[in-house]
Amino acid sequence: MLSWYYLKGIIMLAGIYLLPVLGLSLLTGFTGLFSFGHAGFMAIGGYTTAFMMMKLKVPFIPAILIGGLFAALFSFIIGKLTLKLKGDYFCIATLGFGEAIRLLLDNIQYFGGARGWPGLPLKTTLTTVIIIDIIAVILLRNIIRSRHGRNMIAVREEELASSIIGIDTFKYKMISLVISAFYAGVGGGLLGTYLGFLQPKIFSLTRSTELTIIVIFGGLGSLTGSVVGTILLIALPEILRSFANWRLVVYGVIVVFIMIARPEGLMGGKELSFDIIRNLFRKRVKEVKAEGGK
Amino acid sequence: MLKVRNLHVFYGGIHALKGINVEVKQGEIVTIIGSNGAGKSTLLNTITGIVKPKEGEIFYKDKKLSLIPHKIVANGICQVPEGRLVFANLTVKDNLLLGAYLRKDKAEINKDLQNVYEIFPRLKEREKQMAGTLSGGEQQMLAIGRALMGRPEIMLLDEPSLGLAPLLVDTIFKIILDIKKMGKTILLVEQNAFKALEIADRAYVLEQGRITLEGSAKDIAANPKVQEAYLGKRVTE
Amino acid sequence: MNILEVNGLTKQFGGLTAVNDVTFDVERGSITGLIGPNGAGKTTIFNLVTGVYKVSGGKIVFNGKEIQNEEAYKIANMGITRTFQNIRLFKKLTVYENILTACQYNANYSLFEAMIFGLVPKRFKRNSRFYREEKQLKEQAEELMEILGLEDRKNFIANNLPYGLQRRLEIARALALRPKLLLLDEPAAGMNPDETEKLTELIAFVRDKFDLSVLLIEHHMDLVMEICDKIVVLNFGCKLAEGTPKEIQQNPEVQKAYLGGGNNA
Amino acid sequence: MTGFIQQIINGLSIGSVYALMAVGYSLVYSIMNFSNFAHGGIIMFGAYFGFFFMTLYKFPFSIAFIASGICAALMAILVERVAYKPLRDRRAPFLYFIISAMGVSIFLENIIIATIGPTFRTYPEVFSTQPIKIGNMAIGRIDLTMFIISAVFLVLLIYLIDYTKIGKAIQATSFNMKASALMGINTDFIILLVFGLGGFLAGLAGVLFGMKYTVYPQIGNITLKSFIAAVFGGLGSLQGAVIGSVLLGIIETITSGYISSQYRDLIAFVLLIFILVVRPMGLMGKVTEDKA
Amino acid sequence: AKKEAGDVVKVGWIGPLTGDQAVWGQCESNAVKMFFEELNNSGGLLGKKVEVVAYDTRGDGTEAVNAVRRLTSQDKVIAIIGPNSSGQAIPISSVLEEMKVPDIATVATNPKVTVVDGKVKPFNFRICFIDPYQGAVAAGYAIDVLGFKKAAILYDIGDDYSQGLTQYFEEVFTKKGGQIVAKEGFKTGDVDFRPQLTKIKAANPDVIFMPYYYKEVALSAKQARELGITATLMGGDGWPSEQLMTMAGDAVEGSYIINHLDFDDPEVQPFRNKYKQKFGKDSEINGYLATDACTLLVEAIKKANSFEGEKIKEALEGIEIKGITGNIKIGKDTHNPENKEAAIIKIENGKYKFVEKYAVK
Ligand SMILES: Nc1ncnc2c1ncn2[C@@H]1O[C@H](COP(=O)(O)OP(=O)(O)OP(=O)(O)O)[C@@H](O)[C@H]1O
Ligand SMILES: Nc1ncnc2c1ncn2[C@@H]1O[C@H](COP(=O)(O)OP(=O)(O)OP(=O)(O)O)[C@@H](O)[C@H]1O
Ligand SMILES: [Mg+2]
Ligand SMILES: [Mg+2]
Repeated sequence: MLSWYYLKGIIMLAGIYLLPVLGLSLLTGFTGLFSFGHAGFMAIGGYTTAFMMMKLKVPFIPAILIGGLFAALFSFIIGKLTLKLKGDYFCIATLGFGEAIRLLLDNIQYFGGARGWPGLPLKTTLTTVIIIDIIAVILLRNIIRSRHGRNMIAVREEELASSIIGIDTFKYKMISLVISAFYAGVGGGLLGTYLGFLQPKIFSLTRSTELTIIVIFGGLGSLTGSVVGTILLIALPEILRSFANWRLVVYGVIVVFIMIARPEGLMGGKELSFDIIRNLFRKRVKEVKAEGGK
Repeated sequence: MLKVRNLHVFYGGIHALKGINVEVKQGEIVTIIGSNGAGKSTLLNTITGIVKPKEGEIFYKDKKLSLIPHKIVANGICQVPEGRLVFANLTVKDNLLLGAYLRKDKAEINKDLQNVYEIFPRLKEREKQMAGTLSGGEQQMLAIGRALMGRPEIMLLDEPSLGLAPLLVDTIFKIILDIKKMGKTILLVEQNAFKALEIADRAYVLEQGRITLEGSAKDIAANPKVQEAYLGKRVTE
Repeated sequence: MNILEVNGLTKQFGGLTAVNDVTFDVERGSITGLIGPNGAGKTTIFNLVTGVYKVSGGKIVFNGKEIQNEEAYKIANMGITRTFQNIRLFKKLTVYENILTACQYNANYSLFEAMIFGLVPKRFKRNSRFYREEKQLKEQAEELMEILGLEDRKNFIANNLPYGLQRRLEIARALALRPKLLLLDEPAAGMNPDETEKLTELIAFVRDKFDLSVLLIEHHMDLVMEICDKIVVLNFGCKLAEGTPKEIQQNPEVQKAYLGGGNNA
Repeated sequence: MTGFIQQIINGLSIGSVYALMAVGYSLVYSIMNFSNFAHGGIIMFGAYFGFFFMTLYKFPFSIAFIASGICAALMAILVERVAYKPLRDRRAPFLYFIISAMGVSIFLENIIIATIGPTFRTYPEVFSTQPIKIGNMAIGRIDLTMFIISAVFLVLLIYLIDYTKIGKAIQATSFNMKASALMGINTDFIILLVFGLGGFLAGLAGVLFGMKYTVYPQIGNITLKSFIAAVFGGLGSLQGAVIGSVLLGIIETITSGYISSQYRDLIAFVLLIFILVVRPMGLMGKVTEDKA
Repeated sequence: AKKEAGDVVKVGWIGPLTGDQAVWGQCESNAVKMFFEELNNSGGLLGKKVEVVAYDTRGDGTEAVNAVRRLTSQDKVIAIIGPNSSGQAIPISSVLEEMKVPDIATVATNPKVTVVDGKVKPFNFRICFIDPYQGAVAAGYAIDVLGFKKAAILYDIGDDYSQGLTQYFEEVFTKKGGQIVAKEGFKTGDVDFRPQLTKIKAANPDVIFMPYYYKEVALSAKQARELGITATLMGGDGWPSEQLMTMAGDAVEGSYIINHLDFDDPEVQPFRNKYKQKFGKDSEINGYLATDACTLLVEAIKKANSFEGEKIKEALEGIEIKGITGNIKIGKDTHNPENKEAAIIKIENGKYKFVEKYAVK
């Protein structure tokens, strides 16, 4: 019924968006900083990747990594300036950054300006996306489960108390921001080589807010939530495709509904960890064995 | 005056109050003692409608009490909450005036304000300071002063002596007695059980959500179990 | 030998001088009490020592090193930590997570190591620093929970703990840093006499076990008088008196400003 | 020179557009402590209300104007009930409110597109489009109206919040609902009042925008600028919102006029970040040291 | 709808049904549906009925890719009409090539929609003229016919169409000896243009080129007049709409527009009336072009006598039809309509008045 080709497209897109979402999940969900500018980091990653591949003939994988690094570098500068800001102030500063990047790209004719940059090599495949996603999830999980991740969570929970137990709160906010920008940058690179085309319009404020919606929809402080949230919210508009004009009406209703019904998001800070799966599996195996033993 | 019947309160899965019966008569001081987490604050919060009970009823002057906080307050029930909860973004004076939010008699309000300043001169000094920057004890004074501004008929005090200097602790208990003399009724939750039992008429002992003892304050104070568990060795000596 | 020396410390908020030219010191291994009426400036001194506020004047010397105006986390890493008068736990984390987070001070593995060794089979990572230290941290956290009697609440969310246990948890979290100087801001607030008694024992025990010096703010006089080696009294931001518990109890000025005439609990 | 003065006039006029939105937004912010991203949606509805009142029902302007304000107020209240109250009851953190608000704003924009369609609509002429001319310079009549309305409401709101009992109750509620309820404040009513007031202002703004520009489903998007302006001025401060708005308006025009219109927003954003670095609480925001 | 492979074929349409371009998308989708409804009523196509599957893209490139993936693989459409912008039309080309389904874009005017690096994209076609052409026509007409020497440009920085027209207008106008005295930008979504216009006023141009859509045209034209600017205004195919007149009123009086057709041409009237009758409002320019795209597709299918994508594609190359927007011949190497003459329209007494057909020399 569902064609694989179509499904594959959605999976790839979800896989690509998973990267910025994961990054934002670290930043918002685990460190408690709210960003409306992650589409900007995606744009930097995307355009850098394109530049590397098209103009400098750098191969695909190094090019997207450089894209990520470039986004990280930008985030470092932005962070230096704005990480001391609180709550909504930081949020508006990131929003400003995202919009500024887009405006800049609109004006840079070397990259095609607002008319976009067509003809990028179509390098993103399902396999690359899935491999990169798995690596990304594992690395992030490792960070979160380490003292560094715990420090970020502490910063989210109570900044003053964190510094009193010796956590350099600024540094951990910075680490979190830089990693999340790196992820977003790589995501941008993959998006460019998936579409074969880049245009500043793609990285609009709406995109940034979509990313944030996904993170919170999935549940703050839950990687599993981010993964599930990405898949659902990328697929949702597709599922609603036949609603035509009513599509986004329904989308809006669903977002509000989830927030009201499950204000902690889908996963609400809980993880479906490997251990749980393993345990479930073991239990099954044991049960089977026990039954077999009878 | 105030009757609590078979009250059950849950926080999610936690059964905090397990069928409580408490009664407070007009003009008396009733104290509730119990260790940390016994459910004392929960009881007060339920009376003022901040927490909704799962089961049970509360009667005030023989009428069933509404569940909506501001209506309860309008009946003349006032709480000095745990953790003070002063309005950090408002000045000391504004905090006090908000205590009299439901009152309309301007002249009387002003009189009460001066009254509070008399009891706590510190507050007068800090009239214009933002309440959030007050020291802990100053905030406690403010919270009590704010409650007094409401001219309640019955006052629920949740650990009023918390964080106060010894000198002030004495003052507070004196004030409580003064309030009683004004014909008001008081339900007092205190960790300083020694002092509380000294001024109270009757007392309840709350343990893990259940009332385990009740009686006149004197009897309770004399109860060896209470002496050991709540009064520390000072009394047992 | 003094672990902390406070010299001419002053702090102003706008026109208000909350701490005015205060000088005192804390002897290594001692428990020093800091008492005074409400609003005398006790908490403000804690905030200055731990780097939460910038000082307006004066010096703070810790272990022979000037630390005034140093960043809070750096001061913490030098070995000073504290509890808060208005409890500030990581509210949504469990008891165990609260302590484990604070233990981070005792580990050195890098972010990179964490990324690499986080999810590899045990036999490969057994010798890694990440694995060793992480194991150690967990043991430390367990140990601290046990010492402070929190082990049966291991998986409780901090915010849902009763007040008294929240205070204990704050102490546990502070101890996780292996501090040299521990500042306790009204640790017995909200405890009944019996619990206060237990806390008194705990503080003494902890001092010996972890080889600490303690600076303590408290309004429970029985606690203060029982365990303090020395007491500093503040009034209106200035030092009013300093001495042994006996001396302080008998000081008429202190009685007038703070203790009151009656037999206080 | 006339060019420069004209640019300042342009800036003031754009600034008052921002201000009209920012005041309502800031009012809600000051009590709920979250950015109500549905504010733009309410403005848009206000514009449509006014349009239909005037064209379909032939209301005279003044009545249509007030009626739109009231309808928008009711809508804002409805939004509060449906999308925020359940969250409030569960004491959800502010992030969730923001997402809920975004959901609402997506819904509002698209329900218009889906039902009455995306076409642009033009108000019948009420104010003369002929600007008031002073020498070589032009001041639009609607601009002047907007400027006056935002100034009047600013004064009224500041009076309400700083000098009346209900205002204190609003401030108290914004800080701590539990404690406010214990003072006998009907917090639910206070919140409805604030949303109602915010909505009313949004409705008026909507009508004026509709007249000045046109009516279309995305007209609410300009609120983004007013959010930024409010941050400029210091969040939650009504004076700040207005000052920030006027400032942003002038910065924008001066940049367009004398530096580069292509990079206008870029420069405005850089300036925003610069101001925030120097004054992290915005221009009028209060800096309070964290009391430990 | 039941999928009877036997007697129904599907044609896809993509474009914005929501978002800020919904006005144009909804009009296109209406026109396409109306076209095929009529076709079905008059016997269908090669004996089969045509079903239109229309998907929303919000005007977003990524969504366009999803929609085209769904159309080509799941709905198995034989061809696609739309989208309305280059940002959507460019990224879908790889999918089209992979699935071998031809697409006729309606108003995607960037040259790179059909040709990149000198190579034509096999499955991308379009029915409209391209940016260089339109920009050049406008510049040529302004300088050669109207005799303007000093031009100002106000354009939407964030919009590809607007940037495209601006670039070519500027190029041609300066090459012909004219002078660009001011070039000001705004950002998509802006509603106030007075700062830019004040600056333009100071430069005192003969003509202001406004290459964007009519909503912004109405606003900027009105504001220009308020500021006392009297220069002639000129624009491209983003202008023509019945709405423009109601929105802008006197402000656009005397302006010149580069359009695809003459609205008063008798051959245009049947469509114009039918649309208005059916949907209760006037069609946007997109409706005319979408209808021509449909005609083009139908003719190609007839010519190929097949519903196979590759055959249709071959038939499209070089095909010649007579549409409502004029004679259209699709170039084999460009996939663009060739030698399509632009219609110069002047606004007089609140009406679009056809002046002449014009091509730059
Ligand atoms: N918001 C809450 N969510 C979950 N559990 C709660 C909540 N508030 C209180 N509890 C639990 O309910 C029980 C009773 O708490 P309560 O605050 O009423 O105790 P208390 O007697 O006032 O203690 P204390 O002397 O520490 O103030 C405790 O076990 C506490 O953990
Ligand atoms: N951030 C601040 N801004 C303005 N004033 C402040 C600030 N912090 C403290 N103060 C004032 O400084 C004085 C000292 O406060 P501090 O908190 O140190 O008192 P304290 O001795 O700890 O009292 P308590 O025993 O009641 O906790 C108080 O009068 C308080 O109002
Ligand atoms: Mg309590
Ligand atoms: Mg203190």
